[in-house]
Amino acid sequence: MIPLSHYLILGGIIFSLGVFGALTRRNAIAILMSIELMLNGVNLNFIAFARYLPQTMLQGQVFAIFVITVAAAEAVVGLAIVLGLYRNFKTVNVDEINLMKW
Amino acid sequence: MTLKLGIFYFLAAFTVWAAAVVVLGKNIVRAAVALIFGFCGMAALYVLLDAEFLAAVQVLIYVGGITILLLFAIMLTSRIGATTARVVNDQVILSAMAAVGLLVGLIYASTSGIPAMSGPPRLPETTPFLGRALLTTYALPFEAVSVLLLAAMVGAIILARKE
Amino acid sequence: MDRPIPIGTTVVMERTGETMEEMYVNMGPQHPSTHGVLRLMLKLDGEYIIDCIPYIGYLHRCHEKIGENRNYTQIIPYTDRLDYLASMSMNFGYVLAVERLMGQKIPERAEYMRVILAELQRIASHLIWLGTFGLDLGNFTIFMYCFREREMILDLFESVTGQRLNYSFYRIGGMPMDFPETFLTDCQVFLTWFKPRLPEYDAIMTDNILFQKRVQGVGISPPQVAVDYGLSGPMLRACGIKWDLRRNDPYSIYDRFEFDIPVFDTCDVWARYMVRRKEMEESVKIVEQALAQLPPGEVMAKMPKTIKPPAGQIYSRAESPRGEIGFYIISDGSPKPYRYKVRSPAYVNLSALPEMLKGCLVADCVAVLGSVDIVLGEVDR
Amino acid sequence: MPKCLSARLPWFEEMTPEEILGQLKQKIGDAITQSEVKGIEVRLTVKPEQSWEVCRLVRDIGFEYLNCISGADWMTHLEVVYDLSSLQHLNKVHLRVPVDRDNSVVRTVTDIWRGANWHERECYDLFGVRFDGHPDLRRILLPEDWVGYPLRKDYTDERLVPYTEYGMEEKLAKAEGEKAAPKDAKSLQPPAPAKPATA
Amino acid sequence: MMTFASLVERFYAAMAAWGIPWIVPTLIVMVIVVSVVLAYISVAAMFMIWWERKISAHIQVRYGPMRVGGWHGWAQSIADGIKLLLKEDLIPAGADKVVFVLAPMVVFGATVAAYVTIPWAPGLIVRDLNIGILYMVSISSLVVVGIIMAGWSSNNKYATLGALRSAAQAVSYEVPLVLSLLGPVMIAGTMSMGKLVEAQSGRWFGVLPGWFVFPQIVAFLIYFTCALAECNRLPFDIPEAESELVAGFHVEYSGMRFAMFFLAEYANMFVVSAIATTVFLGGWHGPWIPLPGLPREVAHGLFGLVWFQVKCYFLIFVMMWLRWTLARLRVDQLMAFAWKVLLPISFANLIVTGLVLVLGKQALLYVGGIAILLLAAILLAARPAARTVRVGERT
Repeated sequence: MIPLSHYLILGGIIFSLGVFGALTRRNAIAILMSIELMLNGVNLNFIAFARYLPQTMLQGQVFAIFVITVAAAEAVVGLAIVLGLYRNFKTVNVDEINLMKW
Repeated sequence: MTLKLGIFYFLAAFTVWAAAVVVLGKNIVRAAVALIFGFCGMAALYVLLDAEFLAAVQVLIYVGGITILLLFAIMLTSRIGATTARVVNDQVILSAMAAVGLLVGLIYASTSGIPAMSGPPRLPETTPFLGRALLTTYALPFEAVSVLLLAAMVGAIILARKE
Repeated sequence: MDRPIPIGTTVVMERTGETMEEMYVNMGPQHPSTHGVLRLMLKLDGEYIIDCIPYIGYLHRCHEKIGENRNYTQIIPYTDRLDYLASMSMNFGYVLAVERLMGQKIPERAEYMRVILAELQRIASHLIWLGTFGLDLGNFTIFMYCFREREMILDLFESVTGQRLNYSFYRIGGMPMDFPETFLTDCQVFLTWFKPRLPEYDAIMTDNILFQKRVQGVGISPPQVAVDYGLSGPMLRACGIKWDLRRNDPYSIYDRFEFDIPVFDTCDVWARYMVRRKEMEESVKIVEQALAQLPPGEVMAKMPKTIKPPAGQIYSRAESPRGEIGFYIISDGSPKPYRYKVRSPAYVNLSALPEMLKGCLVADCVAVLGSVDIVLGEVDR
Repeated sequence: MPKCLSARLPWFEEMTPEEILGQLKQKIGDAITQSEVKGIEVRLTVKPEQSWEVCRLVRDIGFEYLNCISGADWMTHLEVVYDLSSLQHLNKVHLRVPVDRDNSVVRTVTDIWRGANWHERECYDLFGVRFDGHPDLRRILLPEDWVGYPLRKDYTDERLVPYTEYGMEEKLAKAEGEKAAPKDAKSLQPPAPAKPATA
Repeated sequence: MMTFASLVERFYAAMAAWGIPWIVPTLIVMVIVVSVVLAYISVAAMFMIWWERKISAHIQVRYGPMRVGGWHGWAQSIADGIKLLLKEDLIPAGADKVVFVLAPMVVFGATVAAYVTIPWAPGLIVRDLNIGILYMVSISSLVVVGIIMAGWSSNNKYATLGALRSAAQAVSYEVPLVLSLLGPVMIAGTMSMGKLVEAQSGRWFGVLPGWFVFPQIVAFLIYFTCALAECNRLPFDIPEAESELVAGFHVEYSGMRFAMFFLAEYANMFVVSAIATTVFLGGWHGPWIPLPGLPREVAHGLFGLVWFQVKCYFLIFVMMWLRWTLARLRVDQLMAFAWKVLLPISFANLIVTGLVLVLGKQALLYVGGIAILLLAAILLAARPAARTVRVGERT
């Protein structure tokens, strides 16, 4: 059987890659992608727990569904903001967007 | 049992490689394509964990919805065909250290104190159970999420609309 | 107007800093729906057209310079190549201009022959237009139906003139030969076959809700704009202005037939479609009446060996399927015209295209261009 | 659908070409050098300076439909010819504006009839008549880098093979008993026209 | 008809008896199954291409392919296939090579992956997943991602516009498609294709065959419209509208890659009509008689197979028939139609089905009230679309 810890390690790796991406990427859309990765890492852990801890009555999977919906909503609003940024600053490069008012 | 482990390692490697391309990829479109393959790898992992409903939902919503939205945004914002010279900003070393530190903490937490349990041989069909759970025990979060989605839709339309 | 930037691949776009908000797309010169070598430079905002600059001249053959070096009879084959989809009407307009200049009377039978052939040519030209218009909007079947009918007309023309596209059959002073015996019966057969086909076209195109949604309210040209640009033919009759040279400035023997002029007043692609669609029925009526009243007699008036019209100038106009075809001829008594100018309807109708395209989508641009019904041979001369 | 624009003058329908000519002469008589009525057509020759005013007046009088603007080369001078008509009646106006060959400039009429835009561009393209005030005066039929104005009578181009009518010229000359000047080698000079009829 | 499944068990037992580890037989079965499915797809696609040309020819009063291969040019599409194989396979300069090469594979792979849960005959199904219908819908949304990758990577303005349009069209039509499929799933109570078909075996009021199309006629129509948009068939074939965008996203493809796109389109058409047949038209149900030589189950299986193909190819015929008679919709009309008309109606259908299932008889008065309310809402929503906003109104 695949021990639970393998899944948790994999979830951790993907989560930390997402954190690294979110902190270092210059393109706003790439940051959104990294955030999606972080949420996916978390999802993996939830589903692993639901599979290995039968007493939790699949709460992990229910929570994973909620994470997916929230991720979708967050991606939509994030992209709308990026479009607004782009229309005013003509760039999506996060470093160049440092004015509070455009 | 080694077959399942073999499949797991292959899928894990594939997903981590895709995530790495997303994070470090030069061309933003290549990053989006890698993201798609990353999500498909995750869906395969969910099937390994007997969560096939979630695998299908993951493919349908993440790949069929969010990635198309991302590609849409990329086409609308970047000059077509432009590849950004510098991908990472100057605080790369600091954030790399923070990420590695986080990773070490997570690995320690996930290996120590968890007995090598194996859990039931095979979960029964999860979809009906999920459906019943969502509408009975988790009815309140279910309604809250629907309100959240509505708010997100309205907000996005207002933000993205051209004045 | 800043100098239009030559564009092609997206690499150029990168240099010029174009984004999806403001992009130049080049439709033509070889593009499936520009009906010939016309290049439309479209300035797009996403899917909406901000501005359109037509570039013509790819098919310019200095028709007028050649005209000045040919005598009057040698020009007839050149007029065929103007609007090659309706060459009978071009010959008719030119020959009419020269006869008016000379004040030449032609025999009755020749007049009737001219009207019959011109109206059959109008039906054939509208059939091609309907086929390619349907093709532009995605309906492939109508193209096949229209070409089936057009083949029958071309066979008729082949039996009369021996040619299928460029006939150069009209002569100054009448017609060179009479109809073959079989022509009258064949023509009758065609008319009886063609009349029930028109409701069939309606079933596929006119009553098709998808087609209606694509054409209604698109490519608006209000009457003031139409008159100001000097549009003519179906473009004018689609704006509620009842102006058809066959009725309002009657030439040849058109005043002997009764037929009505279809007029629609919604000024959009739908109105132009319906005008041409109804005109086919009218042309059938004219041909039937002309066949019935066809008088016997010879077909060619007595003409001098070399035609030398008296010195003078004339601007004569006739009704071609695309609009008012005008010939401005200055003659100085020599067998060659001193100055020979062709006023082509498609040239003028095309100049109003940018006006109609403002605010349309790329898909509308194709529909509007189809409804303007241009033929590049006539536009570029 | 409302009658067309020119319905401004109610009494207009019954006007005969002579009355129209009278109207024009009375309003702007000095600009008209020659005038004549031929059937339903009023023919005018107008001084280039006042050509715009005359066009303006002709338009107001009721000719709102511009059929065509064409150029003509009379060897001594160029000429811009306006053909106007109306959608209400059958009267026509044939306006000729002589322009000298070298700096041929005429004021544009695109602000009166927008349809004149492409006609004027073609006239510029083939005759070299510049229309000042034209929004976008570029060559329309010929490529941008074309040199010279082809429809002028004195346009020479090495690629232009002079058209010699096969045997027609000699036959004609013999038929009229050598009245015409003996033709030397088919030089490029165009045959001098008999007498350009400007009546 | 358990013969197919029992066959596989007997094969496993024999292998195990010889002491071969269980991994080998599963691999062999997997290889056989995949090759059978791929063979079926290519043969079916070839047939459909030829069939479409014959149908369009018949509609347009002409003959269609007649020469290649004798009777009615049956080998025409094979000849086309070979021609495409021999054609040069060029990658445009400046194209994003990796994504350019990957795109046709993603499109074809996704389409083939959807064949896993198609119930060909009673018991004859590659893998009866218990999320069958949801799996097929989500896999076919991968096709759209492939199209965007193709359009984007070929460095050509027309292809990019085509890719943008297909993305917008896919997002608009996936929602009503999934909702319209929920109706029958609610009635059957399961998402697995095999069980869905079994649930349609009874009779409605004794006379009508128990298919779901009768109670769910509205859902069927919505599904069929969305299916047309899903596989980019006219009147929704905007991504590769010849007259405007030359050839849409696959303008830069040639040779084998173009053949992949072409086959994927027809294979996708079959997938979509297979889902419709399974969910609405009662899969392999149909009158059958026991054949003399064979046991009852085998005969039932064969008839089931035939009935399934008949229904699928009838739906494909309707798709082809529509292609050659209707005109093409504009992008904004298409969007408005999806969001303002199809979506509200599919929601209404969902609510009504739920009420009828739960309340049974008293549902009628509830349904009546809600129907009136919804009709008012739809009529309000589907008011004739206001004229597209003009940039600077003219006189």
